[in-house]
Amino acid sequence: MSEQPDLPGVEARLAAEALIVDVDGFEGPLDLLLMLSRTQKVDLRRISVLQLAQQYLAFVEKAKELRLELAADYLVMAAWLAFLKSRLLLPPDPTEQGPSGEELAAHLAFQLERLQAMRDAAAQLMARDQRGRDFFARGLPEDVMRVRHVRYTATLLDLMQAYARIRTRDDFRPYVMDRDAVYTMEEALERMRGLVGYAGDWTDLASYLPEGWQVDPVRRRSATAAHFAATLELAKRGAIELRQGDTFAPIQIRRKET
Amino acid sequence: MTDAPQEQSLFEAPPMAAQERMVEAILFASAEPVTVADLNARMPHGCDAAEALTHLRKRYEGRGVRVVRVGEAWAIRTAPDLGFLMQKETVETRKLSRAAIETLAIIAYHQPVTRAEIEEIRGVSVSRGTVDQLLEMEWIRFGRRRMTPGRPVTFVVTQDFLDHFGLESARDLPGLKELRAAGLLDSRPMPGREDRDEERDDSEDQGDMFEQEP
Amino acid sequence: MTDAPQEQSLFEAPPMAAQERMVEAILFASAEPVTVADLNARMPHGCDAAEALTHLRKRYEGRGVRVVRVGEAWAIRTAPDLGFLMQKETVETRKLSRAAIETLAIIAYHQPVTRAEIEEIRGVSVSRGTVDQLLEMEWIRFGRRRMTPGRPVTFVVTQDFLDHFGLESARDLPGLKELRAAGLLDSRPMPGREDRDEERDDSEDQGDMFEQEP
Repeated sequence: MSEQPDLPGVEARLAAEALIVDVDGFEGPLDLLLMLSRTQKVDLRRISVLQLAQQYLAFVEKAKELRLELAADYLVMAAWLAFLKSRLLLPPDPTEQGPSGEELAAHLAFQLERLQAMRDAAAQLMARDQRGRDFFARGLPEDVMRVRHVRYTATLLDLMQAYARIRTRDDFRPYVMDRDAVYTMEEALERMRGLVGYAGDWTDLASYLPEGWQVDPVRRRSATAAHFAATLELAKRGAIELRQGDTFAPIQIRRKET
Repeated sequence: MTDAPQEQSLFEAPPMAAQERMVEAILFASAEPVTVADLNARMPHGCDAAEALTHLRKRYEGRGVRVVRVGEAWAIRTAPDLGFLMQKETVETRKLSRAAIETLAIIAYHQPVTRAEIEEIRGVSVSRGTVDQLLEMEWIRFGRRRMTPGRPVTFVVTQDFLDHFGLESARDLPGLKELRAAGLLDSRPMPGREDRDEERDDSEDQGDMFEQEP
Repeated sequence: MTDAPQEQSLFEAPPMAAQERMVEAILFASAEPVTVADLNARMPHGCDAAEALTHLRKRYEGRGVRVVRVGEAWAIRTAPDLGFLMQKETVETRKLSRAAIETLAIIAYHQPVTRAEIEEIRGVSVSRGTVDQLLEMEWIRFGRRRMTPGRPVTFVVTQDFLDHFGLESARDLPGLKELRAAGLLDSRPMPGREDRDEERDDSEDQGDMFEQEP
């Protein structure tokens, strides 16, 4: 921090800068602390947390000096370590509540040891013989009689995605069939069967529409379609004849003479 | 093999038992039958794959699988008399349709749930084929009837369902918040309506089939 | 059941040697591990697949392929010392990031483990891509929800994970006993913040913390 650095200072500073340039390489403050703890060259169980806190705080200082942006969690850790440092240095205040500095330091040491242990475990895991690299499954699984029956399957991810899809539909509206305005072909057929007997001459199909289905466009459309379908059915059976003078001209029907 | 002794002095070939192991492993792991030339090319220098094959072939005589010749190449195959055991391998797996997976998801998340409720959540009517399929797969079953007018039946998921999806209970399904955290809620473009009408066809008569208890 | 002896004479189980052949054929034919229950279901009535497996396993000791246990299931795999012969079969596995490898190890050693616990151990938030990738590879799955406030989901490793790393069960993870003895697998809360995990899991905006990549 002095303006005129002496020689070993330059070296230390270069080292610190190298560390800082590397800050993106760290996976969070705990990772950085673990790295710093290695400079103490002792077993993690005998680490000096006080010294480690000082190293970390110095690192953050340096980063500020170099005007490097540190992520918020690094600063949170710095604040916590500053607090821990003061707890460790000052004689315990009997009126103070909460855990002692030693307890907090012990926990931090535990976290570092645990992280290191998990890293070692991960390395051991990845160093194992692996399927597809060191040992192999059957390359030619046999299927003697294929396509016997279909088994449908889905993965948990499919299920979750399906649910997510449903729950995020913004145009969601329950589908309700408006049965009031629907005249079915069966009904029309039933009706026509009784009526055609009376009509000896050509009659407009529209005149067959029942009471209450002739005005409202929705109901009229449904009834017309149903009655038209019904006349086709009756014509097919040979019960009636139908004709249409021109495109869009009225459709006329009459009973077929047998 | 007149030059064998010469070569052997330079690159000593592994013992025949080791060569047999190698042929065994290669034939097992290969996706296709392997020729003797191929075997020799893959094994250390000086090996005699043809001889190792003869030993291996003898070793598998009368076993559940055999070393058989397929054209110019060799493979391990099930003994013909045990073909009947392979029936389980004959099932063809197909992805569940979108309608079915959605229906299933709703039942899993909202169980016990009636058909009307499923339709309300999905926004389309549920075809009887879809429900039948899920019932037949034994992923869903009928639950207790709902004590509301009409006493509609409800659907719940089965133990088979939990087993298939590796869940210990339906409660272990991730919630909406977790779906969002897993990136399942935001990355998807809003689905269009193109597939909404797919199952309206038989909505006329499907009501009846659910009234009767199985 | 008075007719039991009669039944036995009708469906006499095949001799053990025949059962061993059957297990051999089924395991050879399948690339995936097969459970004992599955084996029994596929073999004739009265068979004891577990016993046949013991015999078969012994028979393949020292051979080019081995009978291995994978969780509750069994499979045949090539001997690891012969991997060098298999360049042709080697599959390029997706390179896992350091974060993914560490997350996987933490899930394996601490399972069932919540996301908050993983973060507590690693000291950084777990990116959603990491967990997604592991889920997609089917190396991890959801376990039972934790019975703490917020009922967070937990993660556990799968049978495929065991198969991939040649583990008979999660208890055989390297160094597991030592880690447990050293107390490094204990969940030890920060002094003075006993309920920190639960609070975290409970918080409304939990989703957000996973949105931002570290």
